[in-house]
Amino acid sequence: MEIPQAKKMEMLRSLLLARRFEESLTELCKIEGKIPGMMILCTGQEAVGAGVCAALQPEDSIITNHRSHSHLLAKGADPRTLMAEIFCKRTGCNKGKSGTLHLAVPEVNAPCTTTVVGGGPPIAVGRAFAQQYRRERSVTVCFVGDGATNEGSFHEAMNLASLWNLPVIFVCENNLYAGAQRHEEHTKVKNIADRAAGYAMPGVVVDGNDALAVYASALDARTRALAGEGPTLIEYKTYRWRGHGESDPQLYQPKEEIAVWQAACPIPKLRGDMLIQGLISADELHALEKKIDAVVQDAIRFAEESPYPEPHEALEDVFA
Amino acid sequence: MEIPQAKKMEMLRSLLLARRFEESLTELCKIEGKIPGMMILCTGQEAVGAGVCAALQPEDSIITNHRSHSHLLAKGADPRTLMAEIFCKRTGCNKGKSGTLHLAVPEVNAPCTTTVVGGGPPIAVGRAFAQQYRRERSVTVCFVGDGATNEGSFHEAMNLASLWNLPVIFVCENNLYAGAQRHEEHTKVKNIADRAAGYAMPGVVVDGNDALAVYASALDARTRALAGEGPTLIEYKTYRWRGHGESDPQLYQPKEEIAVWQAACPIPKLRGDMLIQGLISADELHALEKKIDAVVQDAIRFAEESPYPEPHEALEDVFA
Amino acid sequence: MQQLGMGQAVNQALREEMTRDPDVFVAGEGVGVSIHDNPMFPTAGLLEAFGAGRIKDTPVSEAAIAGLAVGASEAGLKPVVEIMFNPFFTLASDMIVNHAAKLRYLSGGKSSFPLVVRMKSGAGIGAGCQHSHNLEAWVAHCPGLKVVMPGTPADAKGLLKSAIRDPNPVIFIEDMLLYFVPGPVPEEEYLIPIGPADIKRPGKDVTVVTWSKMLGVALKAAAQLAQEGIDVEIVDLRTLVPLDKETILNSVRKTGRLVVLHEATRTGGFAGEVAAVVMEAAFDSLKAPLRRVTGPDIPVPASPPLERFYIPDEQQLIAAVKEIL
Amino acid sequence: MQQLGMGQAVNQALREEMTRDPDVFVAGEGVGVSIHDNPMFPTAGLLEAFGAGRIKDTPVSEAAIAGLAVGASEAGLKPVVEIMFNPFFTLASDMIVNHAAKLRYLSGGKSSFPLVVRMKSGAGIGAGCQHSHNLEAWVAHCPGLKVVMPGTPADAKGLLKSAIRDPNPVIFIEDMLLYFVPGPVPEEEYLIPIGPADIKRPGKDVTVVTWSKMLGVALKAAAQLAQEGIDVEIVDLRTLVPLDKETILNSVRKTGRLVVLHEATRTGGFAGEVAAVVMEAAFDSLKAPLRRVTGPDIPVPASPPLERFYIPDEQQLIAAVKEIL
Ligand SMILES: Cc1ncc(C[n+]2csc(CCOP(=O)(O)OP(=O)(O)O)c2C)c(N)n1
Ligand SMILES: Cc1ncc(C[n+]2csc(CCOP(=O)(O)OP(=O)(O)O)c2C)c(N)n1
Ligand SMILES: [Mg+2]
Ligand SMILES: [Mg+2]
Repeated sequence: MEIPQAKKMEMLRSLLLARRFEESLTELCKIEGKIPGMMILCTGQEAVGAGVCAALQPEDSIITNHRSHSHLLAKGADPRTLMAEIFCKRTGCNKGKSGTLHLAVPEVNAPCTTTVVGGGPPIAVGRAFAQQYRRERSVTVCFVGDGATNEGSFHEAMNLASLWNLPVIFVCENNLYAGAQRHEEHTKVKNIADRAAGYAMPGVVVDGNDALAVYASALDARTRALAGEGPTLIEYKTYRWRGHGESDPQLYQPKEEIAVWQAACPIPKLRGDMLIQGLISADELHALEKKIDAVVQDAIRFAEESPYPEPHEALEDVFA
Repeated sequence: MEIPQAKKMEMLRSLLLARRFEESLTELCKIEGKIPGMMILCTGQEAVGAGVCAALQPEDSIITNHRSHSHLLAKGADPRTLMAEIFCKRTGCNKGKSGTLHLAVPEVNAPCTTTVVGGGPPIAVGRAFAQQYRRERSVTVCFVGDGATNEGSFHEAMNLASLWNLPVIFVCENNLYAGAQRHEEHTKVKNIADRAAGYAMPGVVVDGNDALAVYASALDARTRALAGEGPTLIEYKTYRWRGHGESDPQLYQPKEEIAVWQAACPIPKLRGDMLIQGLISADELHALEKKIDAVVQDAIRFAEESPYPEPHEALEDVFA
Repeated sequence: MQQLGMGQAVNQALREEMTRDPDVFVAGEGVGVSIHDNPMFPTAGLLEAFGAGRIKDTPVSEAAIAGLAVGASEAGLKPVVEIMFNPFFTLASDMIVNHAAKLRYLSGGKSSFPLVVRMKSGAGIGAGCQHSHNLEAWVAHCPGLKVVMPGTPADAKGLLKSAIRDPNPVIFIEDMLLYFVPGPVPEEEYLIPIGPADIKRPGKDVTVVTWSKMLGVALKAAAQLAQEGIDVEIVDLRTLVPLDKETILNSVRKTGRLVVLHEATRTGGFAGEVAAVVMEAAFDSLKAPLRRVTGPDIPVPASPPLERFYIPDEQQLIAAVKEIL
Repeated sequence: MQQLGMGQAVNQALREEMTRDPDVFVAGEGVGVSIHDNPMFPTAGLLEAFGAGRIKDTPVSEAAIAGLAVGASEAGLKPVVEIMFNPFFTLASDMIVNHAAKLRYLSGGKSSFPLVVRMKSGAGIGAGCQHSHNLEAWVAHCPGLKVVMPGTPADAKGLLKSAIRDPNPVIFIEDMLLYFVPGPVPEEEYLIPIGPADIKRPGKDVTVVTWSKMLGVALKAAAQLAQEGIDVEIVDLRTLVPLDKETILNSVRKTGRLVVLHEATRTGGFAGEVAAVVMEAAFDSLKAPLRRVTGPDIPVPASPPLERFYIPDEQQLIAAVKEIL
């Protein structure tokens, strides 16, 4: 497949933005009291969000999970209000009700994020059903982890999506761990994509650190879905560089394993290709990095300077 | 596989008993007020219970579902107390607390029956775990319908059983319908056995109306399980002659379809084989049928003559 | 006026709302092709009327059914999904409690989930405790859900129509025995707002707060008590969330006496909430202790004499009323 | 005496019972290999001590975890399974509510399910409403389940040991913030029976009924109120089912005044049950209206000022006490 240059640029931008955004969070959450609650990052896995979202149109939807930052940024979420929400501020995209874990950005068709593992698939099925019901030309992507595929809800959603030929793409971001459990400690089958056969659905395994491969496979699945051929399960093999959350000392992740995967970082891969092919010059790259840095710094400043919500605002937004 | 004559006799007996038992129920529940509640029968599917249970030893366990009569009888449950329970009498095996739907017969290692569709598999996994934990040489069979394989609990149980190599046999009795939905209306994949691959578990498809084939496949799975090779999913293709329950007018089941499957009745098949091979004579068969008839009549008499529980007995048996 | 069972009233509400709004659809196990051939059932004939595009038979997958409603509602459709029996709510509960009820709040009010979950409930069907287990107290304890539990066909129809038009998730609980109890239902279109309780019988001596099938028990007991000169006021909650505290309190302020009647098991049942509301806000009006008439703290047994023992009846209510007079 | 957090106390109870009885095993997500490296956590070090045969890390599959307990317990093992956060109880609820709680009854008393489900609960962890949602009122409304919710490390240890030895399913709910609040725990072996409440502070003016983390709030408020000459009696339920009505009633008969304090949301919370019990059986002793101090009817928000607003505190309790004096 010939991937348009603009798409490659979009992916590079997404990769760099997510990485910068989350590296800042790693630092910020070391500062006591700076960011409340848990901090769950996808550092090293950014090519999945970047590649998948590059294959989508604005009218397509995503339903993501606890490890959502790169998905949301790639789908176009505003870094400022995202950061402010992560800081639990009133200016956050969800007024501080969500914090980092359930970021909802309906403006970019990411209408809800669930941190209940396995919560996404049935909801994605519902959204895809609405797209089908209304004959819209759009699809819904559901991001789940490898661990999430052991929840019953995943199974029920796969079956229903396939039965009804719904325009869903189930994206399994297999980062080799679910919490502290390695893939083989929670799932016997080697490729989670193999589960698709049980639903008469195509399942594919793709290098999740190769943004271009991610893009191409997601685009294929989208085309299938729009053609009325139903859902696809794509398993992206990738790796969680950091702990489950930032407070996780990663005692169970071998140092060498981390090193191997860091060597397979998705950023130099795409960047290198683009430099070699002359799609971007070193100067342009530098400018892009600087711009992204400024975006992230601006987002952090915005978040830091924003007020917390007033206590009684907790009472709002329960009912419409 | 050479199937011992005694086993064939056991299966024939199980088939005939279940059929007679349930045919009586069909008649009895036409009599207003005779049998309270729902009446869910497995007429036509008896070879599954007969064949699977013939492959088991007394120390093996079964966990069954709403369509349990033939499983329990084949496992050795006393027809009298079973019938009395179906009549909701105090002498029933569960003192009238269960009625026909959740018959528990721990004496024959059928410790609990659940009518929550999909409820059985996680419990079977627990029982098999206990067998493994204690290094017992026994297995647990879990009977589920085709519809039940779309419950999330089935998926979670399959994954866990496979992961831990538990001695479970998942028996899917595919009778082509889940309630009023035909197989293809609730499940896209043609063979439910294909779902096994998603758990790195063997899945096999077997003629569920051929008691001998059922027996042989169950015995294989039991041998695997005892050898520490883990669970097996066996899909038995069979058919529900009657409605979901006796009150179901079966409007959605084509008459011809029923006729085709009635022609494939498991009883003449086994009976014919045995007659031809001289394993049973016509006279012996007749005597057996008479004996079974007597057993069922006795069970009905026992049930009819038994008292209902006293109202306040409802308060007993909540806590140990 | 037409006489309908509650199932028929629900059926009419569904037909009217589906006709009015193309975004309304119905999904669940056997809501289209069904094992029942009974015009008294709520989804009878809908498939023929609206087609398989809007009447969606689903696999036996309660989490997926509920998730379907969550996702589709946020996208602007108006799902009415069915949970076949109340105990199976457990299987849908993550989607409903952690998602339908909370995702709006988590979004800071940006996303909405205008869905209806219909649940069939109640003892008396002889199927035992895995089919009969009234869990309205569960959903009433989940901020973000509205909870409706009508006691008459007319209320069911008007409330379901409101539920479908409500911008929030509504849990709509139907007692199955009420499908076979006919009652008058207006022919012309009407809505009944979610919230207000209804005084089904005014009286001055004792307030009986109840809902769903137990309304019938209350009415019968009240008729008997009336013959003995005891004048019972029956407050039919109809909606548990939001709870119409004012109507309850005004009634108790008038009568000074409170009995709460529900079919669910006693401990942790919603009668406790009613008791607490009254004890907080109408304490000075109270002339006598509370009485609760409820199912005992047991699973619903299958055998008829046991099941009858489980279900609260007129005699228990009459005894309770007399105890506090 | 040793000072332990509640997680450490739970850990000791697990170690002692596992040592005593080889049929006890522990299962759940991350109960062995864990993302935490914190000795204050309940399952810290168990894998090293008892091995992978008895400390079972499971996939993220709550229904399977609960089903494992149901099936293994009936076969004679003594499972102690963990549900990581209370809201995920929804996913295990069919297995626990429709199976663990009911199957014994359905068997006519023949089969038993001696299992323990440990759930981590409580707001204050900054993770929002999909991780924090106190649902003890749900399990307390399910006949067949015992419900334990300790407020101190010593109670947690003694009660968990009893729970493991109990022949029935026990839901054991631990507030996560209590893992970090040390308290004295006896060195020698002891059991605390499931059932009896504990008067954590005798007093004569007002009865405060509470449990779990809110015990600490009650104790602080009582200390402040004591300085103003107001003498609060604190009844720590410890066990919600079976409920120690006698202790509650005796206290209210003495003080004539009742405040119920819990962290769960108000409507449908277990305070209602306590109110109803008191209003039924100690009405004549009551001198003042009930007050409930509870979480408001909202999902638990993530942002610190909002979450603090959610969690009931001393000032609210003090105000409530003063209102009814
Ligand atoms: C239903 C549920 N169970 C448990 C958890 C706790 N939990 C959060 S993330 C996680 C691991 C998920 O693993 P995976 O799906 O592979 O996603 P990853 O974290 O690797 O991105 C667990 C167990 C949860 N949030 N929800
Ligand atoms: C959780 C749950 N959902 C729905 C039902 C209602 N129900 C009872 S049996 C049944 C169909 C089950 O089909 P299948 O598993 O194929 O078993 P079969 O009846 O064909 O033996 C349904 C939907 C139930 N008992 N439990
Ligand atoms: Mg993972
Ligand atoms: Mg079937």
